[in-house]
Amino acid sequence: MPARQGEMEKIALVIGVIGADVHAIGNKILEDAFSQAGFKVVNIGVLSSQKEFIQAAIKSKAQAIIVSSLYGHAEMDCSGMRQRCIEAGLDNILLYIGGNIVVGKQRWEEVEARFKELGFDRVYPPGTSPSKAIKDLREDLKMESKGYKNGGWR
Amino acid sequence: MPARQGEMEKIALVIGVIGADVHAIGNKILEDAFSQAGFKVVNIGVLSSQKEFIQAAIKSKAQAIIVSSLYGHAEMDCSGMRQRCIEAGLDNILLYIGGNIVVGKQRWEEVEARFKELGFDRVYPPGTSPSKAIKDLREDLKMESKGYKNGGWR
Amino acid sequence: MKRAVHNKRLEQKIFKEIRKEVLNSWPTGRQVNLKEAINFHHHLPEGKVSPKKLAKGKEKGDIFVQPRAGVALREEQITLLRSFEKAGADFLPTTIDSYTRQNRYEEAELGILESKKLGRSMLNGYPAVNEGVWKCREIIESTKVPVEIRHGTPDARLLAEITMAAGFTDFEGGGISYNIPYSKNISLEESISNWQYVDRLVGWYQENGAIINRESFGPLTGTLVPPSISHSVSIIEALLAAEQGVKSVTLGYGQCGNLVQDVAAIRSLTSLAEEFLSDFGYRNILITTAFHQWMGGFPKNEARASGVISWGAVAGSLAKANKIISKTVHEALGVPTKEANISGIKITKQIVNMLKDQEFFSREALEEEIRIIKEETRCILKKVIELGKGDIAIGTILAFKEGFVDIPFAPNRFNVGKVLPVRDNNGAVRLLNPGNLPFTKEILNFHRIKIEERAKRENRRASLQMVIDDIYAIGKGMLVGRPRTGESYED
Amino acid sequence: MKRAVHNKRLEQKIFKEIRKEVLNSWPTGRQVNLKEAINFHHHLPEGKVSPKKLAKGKEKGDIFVQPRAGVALREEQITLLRSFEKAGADFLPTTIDSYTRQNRYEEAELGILESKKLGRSMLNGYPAVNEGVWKCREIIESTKVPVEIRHGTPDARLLAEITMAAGFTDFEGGGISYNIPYSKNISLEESISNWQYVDRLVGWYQENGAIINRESFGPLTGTLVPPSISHSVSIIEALLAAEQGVKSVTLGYGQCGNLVQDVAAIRSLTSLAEEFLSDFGYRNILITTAFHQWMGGFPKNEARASGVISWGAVAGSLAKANKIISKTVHEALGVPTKEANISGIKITKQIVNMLKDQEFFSREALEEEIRIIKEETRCILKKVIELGKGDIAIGTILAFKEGFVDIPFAPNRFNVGKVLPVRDNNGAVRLLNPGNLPFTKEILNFHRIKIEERAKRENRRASLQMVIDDIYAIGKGMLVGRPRTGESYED
Ligand code: B12
Ligand code: B12
Repeated sequence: MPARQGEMEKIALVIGVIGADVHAIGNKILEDAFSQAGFKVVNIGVLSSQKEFIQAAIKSKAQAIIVSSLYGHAEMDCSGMRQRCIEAGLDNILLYIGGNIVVGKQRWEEVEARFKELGFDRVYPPGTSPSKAIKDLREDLKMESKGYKNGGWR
Repeated sequence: MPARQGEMEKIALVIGVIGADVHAIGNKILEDAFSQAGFKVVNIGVLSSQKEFIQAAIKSKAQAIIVSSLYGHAEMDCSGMRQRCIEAGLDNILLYIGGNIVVGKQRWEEVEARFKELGFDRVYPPGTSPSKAIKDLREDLKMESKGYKNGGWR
Repeated sequence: MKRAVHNKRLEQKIFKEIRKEVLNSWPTGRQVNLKEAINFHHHLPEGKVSPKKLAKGKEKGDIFVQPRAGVALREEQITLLRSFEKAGADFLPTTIDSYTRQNRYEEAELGILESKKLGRSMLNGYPAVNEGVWKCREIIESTKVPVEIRHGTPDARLLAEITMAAGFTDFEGGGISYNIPYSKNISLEESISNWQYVDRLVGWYQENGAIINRESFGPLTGTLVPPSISHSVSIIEALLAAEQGVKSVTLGYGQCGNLVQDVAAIRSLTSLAEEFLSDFGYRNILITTAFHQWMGGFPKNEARASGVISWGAVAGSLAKANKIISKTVHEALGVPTKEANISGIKITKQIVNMLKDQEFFSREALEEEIRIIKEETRCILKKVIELGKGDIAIGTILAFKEGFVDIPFAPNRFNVGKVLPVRDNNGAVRLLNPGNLPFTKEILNFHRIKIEERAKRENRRASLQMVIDDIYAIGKGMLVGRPRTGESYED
Repeated sequence: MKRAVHNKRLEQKIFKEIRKEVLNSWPTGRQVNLKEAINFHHHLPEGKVSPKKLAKGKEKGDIFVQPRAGVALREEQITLLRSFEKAGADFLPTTIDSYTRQNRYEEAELGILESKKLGRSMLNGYPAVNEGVWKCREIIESTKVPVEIRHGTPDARLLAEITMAAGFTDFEGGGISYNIPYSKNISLEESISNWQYVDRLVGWYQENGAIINRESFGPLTGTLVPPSISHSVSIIEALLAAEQGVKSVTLGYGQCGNLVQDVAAIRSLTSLAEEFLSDFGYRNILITTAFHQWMGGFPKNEARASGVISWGAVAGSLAKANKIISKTVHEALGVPTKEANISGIKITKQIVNMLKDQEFFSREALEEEIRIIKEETRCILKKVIELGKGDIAIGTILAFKEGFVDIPFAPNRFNVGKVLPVRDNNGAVRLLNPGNLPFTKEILNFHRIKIEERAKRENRRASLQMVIDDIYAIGKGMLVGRPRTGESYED
């Protein structure tokens, strides 16, 4: 019989806003949402570098890094990130990204492809609800079969 | 020396709104505009048939018929009009049309071509100022060289 | 058949006689089966019955949104309406084409054929009479909210028969508002009498348990119509309808553009209507209001047009109208596409929703404006009643003859057409020439002073040119048509 | 170089010392030649000088419109600005990219290169520092109205040097408004001191006959910031600027969404600023206001977004702000295209023009709201002055430390961040958690009662969930984030 949530150790996530980006509101809401969904959230906040994400992930034994980028520079800010994760020993860590990740309104298929190319496992268009990422995390981390209950968020 | 306007007989125009169309505001303004520009305006008003336009033109010895159509049915309402003018002996009468002459927003080049096809000398897109038609009338009727002064309208 | 017009309920016998004629005037008339129709209405879910939805909304303070739309072909019409519903429209329209409005069904038939042939709508509306009861009913059956027939038909008897039998529960128009702005040679005797038939038909449905709403077309010519004129017309039509047994009326009003005036107009409309309906002893009538976003010339530029639409949504919301009729960004160009219409709905909805919890008005200015509108409307209506010796139908006909009721810019020759409106310095619509409107000295003075204020500010005489400037103004991005300021405006 | 911060005019000697450092921090700094710059400013036509245009507009009661826009490449930036001018923008922007804002010029350089390579702007703004004086000047030379630098830069000294030398006559920001919402680890000591430098530079230009306007960034985090908090910040920045010799200040304010509150906010802002500036003995300062259309999350749907834009234009017009900063229908998606930006300008212009002759406000409600805003702002500012023993710079730093000034949702760690705003039942922004704001009991009570009203109506406790609902609300088509109503909303 699978253990009940609360008795199990929570899965850790690192969240933050990458680069020279200061958009703080969505980040505060994501922290709330992922926490309520039952994750241990390490929020490194705005203006965070790749290095800060990776260090926080190592320290907290996180299984996923959730990058937010609202201001349009994500492509530049994220280049080489997957490589650096591997170099740091985070071989299998999940990399998600969402927000307004490119400059301007662009064809989504192309944007998604570019970020997949950069090594992201999941790429989300503007205004995606946190619940979508929560659902995907549960799937990608096979949480159901490991007995994690669905925390749910709004 | 060319005669001065006022001493010369005014050129007559027939104006009106064709078909089952009741848009009256623009028609009232056109009457005012063409009159101020020095034409003798015979305004047959809204809801006018081809026949009414032609009879008024014959009666007033008009040199041009200015059709307004706002409501979108002009293509149907004007079909055969040039032919009927000729049949009525109005061989050289100018035919202008303006307003919102087709249903919906369509490519202007195509619309213009269709109405030229129907026998109109000039075809105007939505919201054309009366002054444009006045300028064209002066040109098409060679009024300058005949000594008509420019009446002007706003 | 000519009848002398009185404001008396049509006798069943006469109604039936006329009815035969009406139903025989075009083949589809024979499809009408009242018994079947009543049964169909009885089985309509509540949400599809206009008066029921209006009553509920009025109680809750909802502000509903309704677009206008009609195309030649039914499948397209249904696609349109469904997409509006999805976009959030609370009421749906079926706008009728101009041939049908003039009872020129042969031409409408041609329009349908041409449309099919060319693959684009050659008609500016939906030809409901040519389509007939069963095809019209498909519209009702494919939608989930009330659908209203919107048109502009002086003689709408057959249209009413067919569409009500088809299951429509809301029908716009009236003997004045669908004649004077919509025809040239049709007398009020004729149109009022024809609309008494329509109202009687609604009354008949009502008596058989199927309630249908009737809406006056408040905007009239859509062009600088002062509130008291359109209020008078709306209230007359409400009285005429009530006499025939109509129990749910929506009073229409077209935005003038000045916020105080528009809010005052909507707030005064309901209370005036209550006043007159109860004076005449008509009871238990549901009164609601429809606020039309700007009905005059629109800017061609779509961004500017959305500004105008929004401003209408703001005014309608702050006025707390029961329903706002939305325009589209294609207004100045031509019959809108589905997309343009949806964007009109969404702009409106966004604003209605953002404003619904807000109260905002200047008490003094508003009260002054309400007082003026009420007094003017009373002047007109009292005159009408006086002339008709209590009979509002007769009074109306006589009053129009004398220009005591007079609709600016209307094409109909039974309208005196002396009244000339113009905006004052704050953009409220006033009267440059009051014609024969039966106003008191005080009111006439009020208008004069208001217009003088503007003339002074603009350093010119108030004249026809000022009116023309006002007619163009909103299309050029302004409310008040100031003398050319040199602002280089680009579309 | 670290200095103790006082609200004292920077001595010329120290200013010069710092200046060397600043100009040497990036190669383009060496292009700055003050003499040449002053000369260039002297020859600017009046219409291109922001404070002159603002003064004239204020006198005439004009409501100006200004978009935001910045792209990586100069040629494109110029094309953009020219098209805005044609569309009717009265003031132009040059919005700076985020790397430059953080003084990360190497990354900005990379952004320029990438943008050239990929043929699309990879930067979210114009990298003015990397471009340098002469290239920036091309912007001034290709436009006919004043151009303002809009950014979000805690240390904008080099940016100011370069752009003012290039001929820009308007510069947004301040030691608080461009730090607390825009950084994480930068102290107020540092940012205030850096902005004293910027203000001193403006003062220096002023003394040499070249007037430049300074504008505070009123919206702060753009998210439910109550007027008294942003007013306090704007007025502190005005006081700091005045001390350095600035003679023209624009006070910014971001729309909250409730009309009474927004009108009250703009009307109280000027009078409060006059009050405090004159209390401190600063005279002859031109005070104007900038009203930012909704700065929080936007709806993705473009029609809905134009509703939001229009509502901002309405509120700004009725409030009679001197300038409205327009948003675009792409707001929720990404940096707008030229077309989207132009449509934002036109929507706004249409409304401004339609409303400019209209007066409309509820005196009582408005006066109550003005009273509250003024009292709150005075509470905060008096505390600041008290703490600084009359020195507003010192007082500000201490007040932030204690949370007596506290900006909701700001990322900066020198902001206490206890304050939690929420809308009341009419959509006005109130305080769910007032944190340590130094308000009177009466005011705290007022907020509590207002929020209780809403909680009751919604039948739930006022909580963080309510705040979150409000943050999403406008993006979802509402103003007040009501508990989910089941209204099926489709984009
Ligand atoms: C006011 C108005 C009405 C009023 C008219 C009152 C009256 N009796 O006059 C009412 C409300 C009654 C009405 C009814 C209808 N209307 Co209407 N109406 C308008 C509106 C909003 C303004 C028209 C106006 O008065 N403009 C001000 C005047 C000064 O401008 P104007 O009419 O454009 O005229 C000027 C120019 O066009 C030009 N011009 C005109 N003729 C000519 C000729 C020449 C040679 C030249 C050079 C220039 C020229 O000069 C005129 C003076 O400046 C327009 C949309 C708009 N323009 O914003 C729709 C519009 C014309 N209406 C339209 C329609 C379809 C209808 C209806 C069928 C209802 C419906 N389905 O929506 C009915 C038709 C009734 C009928 N049988 O005709 C459509 C036509 C669609 C199309 N062509 O694709 C329009 C474009 C709205 C729309 N986008 O759907 N309408
Ligand atoms: C408020 C705001 C600001 C405030 C931010 C205050 C603060 N410190 O937080 C201020 C005014 C300071 C600001 C500044 C700037 N901003 Co700004 N801002 C906004 C705005 C209007 C709302 C953002 C917001 O708070 N939304 C509410 C929250 C709840 O939603 P959210 O941020 O989108 O976050 C949610 C989702 O994105 C999602 N999400 C986020 N990350 C992830 C990750 C995953 C995995 C998933 C599944 C979901 C997810 O979940 C979040 C919670 O629901 C947006 C436009 C919009 N959205 O309407 C522009 C916007 C983000 N800003 C933008 C820009 C460019 C800037 C500036 C550069 C100025 C400029 N040029 O206009 C500066 C940048 C400063 C900097 N260095 O970063 C652009 C970005 C453009 C682009 N990507 O093409 C936007 C889109 C506006 C625009 N269209 O131009 N901004």
